[in-house]
Amino acid sequence: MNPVLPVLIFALPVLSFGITVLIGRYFPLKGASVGILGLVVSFILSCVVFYQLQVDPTRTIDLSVTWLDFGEYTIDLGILIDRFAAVMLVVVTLVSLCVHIYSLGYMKGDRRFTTYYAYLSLFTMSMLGIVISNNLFQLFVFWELVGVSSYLLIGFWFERKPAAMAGMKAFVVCRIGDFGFLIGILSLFVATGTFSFGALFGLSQAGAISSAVLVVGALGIFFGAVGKSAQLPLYVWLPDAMEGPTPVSALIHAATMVAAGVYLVARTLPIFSTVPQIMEVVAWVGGLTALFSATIAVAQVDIKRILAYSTISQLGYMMLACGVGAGASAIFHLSTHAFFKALLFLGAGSVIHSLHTNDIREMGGLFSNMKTTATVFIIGALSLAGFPPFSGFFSKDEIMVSVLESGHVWLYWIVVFTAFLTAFYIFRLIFIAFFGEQSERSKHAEESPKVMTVPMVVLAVLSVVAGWIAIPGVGPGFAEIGGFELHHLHINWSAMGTSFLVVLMGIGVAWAIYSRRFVESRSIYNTFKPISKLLENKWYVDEIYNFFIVQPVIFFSRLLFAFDMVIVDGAVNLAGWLGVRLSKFEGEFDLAVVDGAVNGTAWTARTFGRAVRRIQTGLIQEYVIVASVAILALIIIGYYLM
Amino acid sequence: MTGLETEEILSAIVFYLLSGVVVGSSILVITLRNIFRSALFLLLAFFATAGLFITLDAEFIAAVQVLIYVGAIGVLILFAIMLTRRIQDPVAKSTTRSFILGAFVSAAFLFFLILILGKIYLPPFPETGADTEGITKGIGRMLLTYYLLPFEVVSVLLVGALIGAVVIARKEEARGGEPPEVALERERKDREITDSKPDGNGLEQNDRKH
Amino acid sequence: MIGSINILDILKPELICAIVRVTPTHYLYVAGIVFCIGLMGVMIRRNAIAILMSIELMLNAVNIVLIAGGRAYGPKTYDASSFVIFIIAVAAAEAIVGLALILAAYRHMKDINIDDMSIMKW
Amino acid sequence: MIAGWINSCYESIRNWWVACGIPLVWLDIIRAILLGIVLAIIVVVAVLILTYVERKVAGHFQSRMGPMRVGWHGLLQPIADAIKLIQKEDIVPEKADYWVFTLAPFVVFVPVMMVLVVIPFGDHLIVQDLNIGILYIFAVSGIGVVAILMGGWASNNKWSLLGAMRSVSQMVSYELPLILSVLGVVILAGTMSMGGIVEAQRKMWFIVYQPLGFIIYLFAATAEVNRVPFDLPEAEQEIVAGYNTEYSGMKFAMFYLAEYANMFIVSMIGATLFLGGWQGPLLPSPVWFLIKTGAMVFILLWFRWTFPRFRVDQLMDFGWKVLLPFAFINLLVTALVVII
Repeated sequence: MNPVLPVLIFALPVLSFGITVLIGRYFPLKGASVGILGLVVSFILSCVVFYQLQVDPTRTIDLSVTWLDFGEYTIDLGILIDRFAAVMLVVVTLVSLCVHIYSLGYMKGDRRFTTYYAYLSLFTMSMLGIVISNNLFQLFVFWELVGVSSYLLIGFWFERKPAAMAGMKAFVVCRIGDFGFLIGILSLFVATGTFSFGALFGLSQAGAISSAVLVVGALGIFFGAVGKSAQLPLYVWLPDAMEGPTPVSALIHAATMVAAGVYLVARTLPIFSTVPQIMEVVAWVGGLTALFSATIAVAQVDIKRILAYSTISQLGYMMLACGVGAGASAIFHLSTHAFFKALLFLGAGSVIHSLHTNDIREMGGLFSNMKTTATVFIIGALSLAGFPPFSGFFSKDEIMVSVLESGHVWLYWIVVFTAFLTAFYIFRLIFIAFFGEQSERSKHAEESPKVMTVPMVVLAVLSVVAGWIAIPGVGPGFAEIGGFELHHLHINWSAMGTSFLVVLMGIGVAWAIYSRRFVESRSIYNTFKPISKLLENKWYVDEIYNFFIVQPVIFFSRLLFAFDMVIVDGAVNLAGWLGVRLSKFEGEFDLAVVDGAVNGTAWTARTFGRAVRRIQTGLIQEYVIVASVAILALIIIGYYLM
Repeated sequence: MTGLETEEILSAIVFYLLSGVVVGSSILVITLRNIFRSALFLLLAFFATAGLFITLDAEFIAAVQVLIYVGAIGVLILFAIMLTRRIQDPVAKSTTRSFILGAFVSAAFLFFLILILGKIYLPPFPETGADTEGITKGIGRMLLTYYLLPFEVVSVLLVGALIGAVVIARKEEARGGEPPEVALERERKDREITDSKPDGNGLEQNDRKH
Repeated sequence: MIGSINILDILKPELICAIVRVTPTHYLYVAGIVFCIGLMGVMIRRNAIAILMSIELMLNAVNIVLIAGGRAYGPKTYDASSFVIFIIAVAAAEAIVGLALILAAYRHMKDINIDDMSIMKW
Repeated sequence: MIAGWINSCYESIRNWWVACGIPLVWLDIIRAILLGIVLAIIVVVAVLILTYVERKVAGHFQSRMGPMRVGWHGLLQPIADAIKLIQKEDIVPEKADYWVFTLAPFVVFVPVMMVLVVIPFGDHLIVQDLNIGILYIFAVSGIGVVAILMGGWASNNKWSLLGAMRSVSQMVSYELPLILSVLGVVILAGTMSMGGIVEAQRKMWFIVYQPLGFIIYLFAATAEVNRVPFDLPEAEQEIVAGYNTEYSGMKFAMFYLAEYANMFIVSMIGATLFLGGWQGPLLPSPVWFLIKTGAMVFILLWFRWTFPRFRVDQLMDFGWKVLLPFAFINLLVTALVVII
């Protein structure tokens, strides 16, 4: 395959970022057209790359050019395009394209419309950069760029304090993870002298790296992934990131950026697989995150927050899949999740755009007024819940089977329970928001413009069909994505049955409580008051962090401040007082002795200078002559030494 | 004349002819009082140098030499002369005060340069001519691989020079949009003021005007 | 070669051969002469443009040296040619900026006499 | 066919020469001189015909007959004109710079003759197929600019000087798009040699791959030779006759000749680069070349009687803000396509 294609895929968003930032105003649609056009081409090229690799998996590209040469070490820039990356290219460009188009409607009339599109291009570019990198260093660069653009986009409406704070929170929390990531990368680099994936995989598989380094490296990389993919315990930034524009949430905080962590772990799975303990950690962190955030999602009332916690939960699934060694399942779920979660967010955005509220209690009966949005939302929800034959069913099933077959029974039951919770909370949302009585606001709800609904419909179709490629005989199968065997292509009927049953149960319970109202939800709330309170307040995690981390830091800072005020300032003041006294004395001395000396010096310098300044005539040619004479002298010396 | 082929004599004739033109017109460049004519001789020197390059099998460089030196730099110099001189400007004196000193120093320079060149040994030209097919290709490959960084730096330099030249040479119309006559008048006054202003640093006014 | 030679030696065939058979050193002499002429021009001319032209002559001399050397050390190396390209580019940049400066000075002083441009002292 | 005949003649002379024991170098020198004379004759004849054609075409564009008196349908008109020009008094203005003034008309002819060396007139009918052909053409054509400056300066006349400066700034500005438009062809052909470029068009003319390049070339070439609508340097109403205001007689004839020769040359280059050079079926190759050159010349004449003249600022705007960006785009796209 021609390496120009993937480079072009990456270069087009770079170009559109540059154009939009500099002269975007002058283009049609205030600059949006540049980004959209670039992405359309990128998307088509991605499809070409994907197709070519699907037809002939041996046409993988792995190219490097030396960027910095330190003699002993070299740092390379390079691209690595295999099936694995190709899937991501298609997913990223497609979702990004949908969001670009959708934003035309959603962001219409915004003051910084052009800037918004520039940020989107920047983000797309960095995400694609992550995907095509063939070494950890380059990946880290783009990783940070993703962080920056995420910060910019979350805080896009920075006039609102929560948005600005959320941007900062996301940035700082991610930095904590990135710190670990950096340690991991550097420890691997110090041990091996290379950043390249290929070389690192080879060395680690061959056992050429000591296990201590591998543990530190893998743990570090995983820590970075935890930060970016919002896993326990660094997930706290993601719900707050919902302060950004909703299409951004769809793009960054559902489909692509948060998936970067999963992509990273899946990409570096050959390193992880050499240290089973770390794999165990990854699996448990993923599983617990899935369960934990699903429980929180059950008790939320903000539509975007529900989706945010759901995202964390699904990311937990993916991480879990990585942890049990099923990288392909993780990527499969990542892709399907990208589609249906982006769809759900865009749907939520459509609702918010129309109702101007995030609170699901103020919605109700939206179905009659917003038929398209409601339909696609339900499709997304079914997919998220894992209802056959929607895409989520297949990908989630793959993960469940992987977990079951890897022998983690506890984790399996956690996953099953989470699946139940997932179905429950998402259908709770649907029954409250879209069915039942119409609320005041819902009565005036209007369907969003075409420019917003069309991308949703596209994503809806994909949410339905994207999973079918896993059905044996239907699609090409995800069997060998990235060289990971999806070793259980057979259908595990018992697992499938369990998950289906659980999903049905979840939907049923939600239906019973929120649609038929067999049981009043308020009474459940009161019965399990402590638990409900706990869930409603998100397990008080923010408060715990606040108490154990933020408050001590603030306290310590205050302490230092006080120290500063009393002791340091006192010392400074004392020194000042002493200085003044001393100066007074010195002043006397100065006038008499020093001035005399200075004047003497000045007099000497002036007399001398008067004599010397005649050399500086200001005539260039005399300077040239002097310089030439000097060179001539050198030449003569050289001649007689030669 | 033992051991000399006709080709050798001919190439010697060509060489001496071209270098005679180069050296002769260089001398004229620096001695002629009429600046326009000395610029024309400069172009002739460049052109003859291109001829020397061809005798050295560097056709590409020769073409570039003519293209850039004669076609661009030369024309630029002629332009500058046209903008700063009139044809009948009296040429009172074309040399500086330090004429004799300068001439002496450069003559000494030449003397020692020739002494040193007499000591330098360079291998005679290899028989096989340069592979004329590949010289353009070779230079191109060299510029875009081994010398890529200098190449980029030079392009940045050119852009910088271009912008700098525009900034320096453009008329100062930004000053409140006054018409040129007024601007000239004001400038003249400014200069008078500066000229007549005492130095202010307490040092006596000395050899400003020679 | 310039050293002490009997004037009659010039008639010897070996010497004639040595002068007629063109070697790289011949080119170096030409370049050296042109360089010194340029240097002299820089030192003695009053007109700023003439000085600029003299500088171009010096650069040109350097180009001759490079090309001759490159030819002498083998046809397969293009370093010398690449250098000459760079020199030409730099010379072009220098000419642009130099002439722009001269024009600006001319506008300011109504003359481009280097002797008069001596206000940049002490 | 023709080339074969010429070559066989040359071979026989050469054999005889070698038999006589005279070094071959002298033959080469004689050959070069002869070729120069032939080329000069070609130029003069071509220009004579061109002046006639121009006047005829102009006449017919304006529903006139054009020259009719001298010879059949005025065929001898150019010769009469030439005789008139030669007979005129050769005036050198008193305050002019005599040597520069006299030399300028000869210098203006240098590039004309030098460019002809690398033009492929037909199959193997090329004096010297340099492998840097196009670069060589652009390099030597820069000398023409110097000649114009010489003429304008030496006349010691403000109209001449202004005309020369206008003319030169125009030519320098349009040289960039001209070279850039041709670079597309160079990229496609993979060589700068004129013969090689003609060879590369054996399958398809480059005008098909480079339509934008061709259009840019056409505009820039028109400006290079100072033809309408880019004939500002000679705008009679504004600056009399430009740099050759003070010239008369033979010297004027030289400028005039060079101007038409240049027009002919850009047409030949255009025909070589974009229209497949001498290639064509049935007819002998020089005839095809003449036909294509004639077509280019006709387009230039057509321009003259179709477009009004540009204003100076419009001219510069058009060159720098329209032609140059498009030339860059053309070059970029060509390079990308060739790489992919």
